[in-house]
Amino acid sequence: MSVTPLVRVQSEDFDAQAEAARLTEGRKDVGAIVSFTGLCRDESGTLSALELEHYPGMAEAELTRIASEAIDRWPLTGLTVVHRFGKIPPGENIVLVIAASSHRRAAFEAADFLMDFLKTRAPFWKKEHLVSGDSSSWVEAKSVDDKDAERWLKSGSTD
Amino acid sequence: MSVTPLVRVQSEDFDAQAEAARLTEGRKDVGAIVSFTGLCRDESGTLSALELEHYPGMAEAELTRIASEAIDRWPLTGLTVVHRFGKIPPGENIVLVIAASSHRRAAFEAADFLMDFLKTRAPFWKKEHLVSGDSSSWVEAKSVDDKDAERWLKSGSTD
Amino acid sequence: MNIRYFAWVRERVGVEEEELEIPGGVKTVGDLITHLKSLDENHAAAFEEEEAIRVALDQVHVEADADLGNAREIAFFPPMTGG
Amino acid sequence: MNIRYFAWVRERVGVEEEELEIPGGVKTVGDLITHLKSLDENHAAAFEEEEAIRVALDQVHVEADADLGNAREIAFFPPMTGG
Repeated sequence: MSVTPLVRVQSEDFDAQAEAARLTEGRKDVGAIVSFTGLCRDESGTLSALELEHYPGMAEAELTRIASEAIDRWPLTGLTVVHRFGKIPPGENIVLVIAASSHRRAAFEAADFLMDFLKTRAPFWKKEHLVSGDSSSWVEAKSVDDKDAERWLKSGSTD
Repeated sequence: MSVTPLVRVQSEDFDAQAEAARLTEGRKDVGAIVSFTGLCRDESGTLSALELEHYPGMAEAELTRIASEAIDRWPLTGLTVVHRFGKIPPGENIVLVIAASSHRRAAFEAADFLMDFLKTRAPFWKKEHLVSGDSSSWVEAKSVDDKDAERWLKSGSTD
Repeated sequence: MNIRYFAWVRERVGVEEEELEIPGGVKTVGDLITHLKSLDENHAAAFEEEEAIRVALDQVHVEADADLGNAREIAFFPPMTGG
Repeated sequence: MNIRYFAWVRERVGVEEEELEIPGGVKTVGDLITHLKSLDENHAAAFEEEEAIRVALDQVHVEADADLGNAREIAFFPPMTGG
């Protein structure tokens, strides 16, 4: 009874509550749901929007590969990944990951793992558009994201 | 600008979506929300309900102490903990933890930390009531929960 | 002093709470447990597995060697199983 | 072969995708990058920081030493910044 991840890449916003409900409805074996929501943030008040470019086809394929690896590594009852593309103003949702399991540790680790690899392997790129109208610029990848992803390689040699 | 945790102990169900919305509305500095929902589960079909006994007053106080420690340890923008008491049938919610931060690692770690300490330090006790009507029994504490909580002590010596 | 019991400790003692005069020689939580065990069979049964008992003094977790001080309330209960 | 570009690689090359005949001597991803750089100034500018370029062959991540094989599509892009 293998779990199939639900992966969606879309421009419209998502409903985290509805996605979580989908993983529990009609079943009594789910003890833990960990949900991660990533939002467009702007502490300085200078950002008008993030524009998310993606590689159609590969975005879905790569997210499905990462999700399938999470399902292989942890005993999950369900796993959902939704990533938006297009222009997203500050305060709006960008990405949703929900991991469901009988036990909380599996749900926490799977959601954490998924976000780390999504950041470094899923083909999405952010461009910043400023309120001032000044030339927009591509967000640079952070080395801390690579380090976050590497955490899972150290403990992954038994798979 | 210190963050005050929102802690509630109640018999009625909670609305995870509304609680998450409360942590983001009207602000643009939240980049990550990690939400944990713990549910009553029953894989064998023998459980009629879990009955959660709690220590009124201390339950709120201890959850607030754990939440305040999380706020001291991680740069959070908000933190919410809701724990139910009374009879809870399989499939229903028991506990909700939501951590919001500018960055995802802080949100993940704070929610994970909170659940680990909630399990071992918040004064709640579960009693299993069976479908068969046989005598109900108290759930025993798991040593794995102590080990989960100890993970945070090793790295906490710098506080 | 107000003494409260929870979960199976409560069931074994037979009451949710009780108000007791603390004898002069009882200084610590451990002393109080020894005193309570001497009261009757129910208390003795509740504290039989003494290492399994957790204690809160004025709603804060403490160990058995904690001083009772001026605490108004003490609670005894098994390891917690919430969450 | 269908060649696709994303983010600032796309902006520097000036097109989203292009269909190119691969010369006989071009066997690996690295060979193809060398060939593309020789095409014009735009391509040269796009691949200037060669270590910053990520590659996907038929929508799967590969390294520069990967064989082009029978792949129908190759994509070049900067390190990813989604999530």
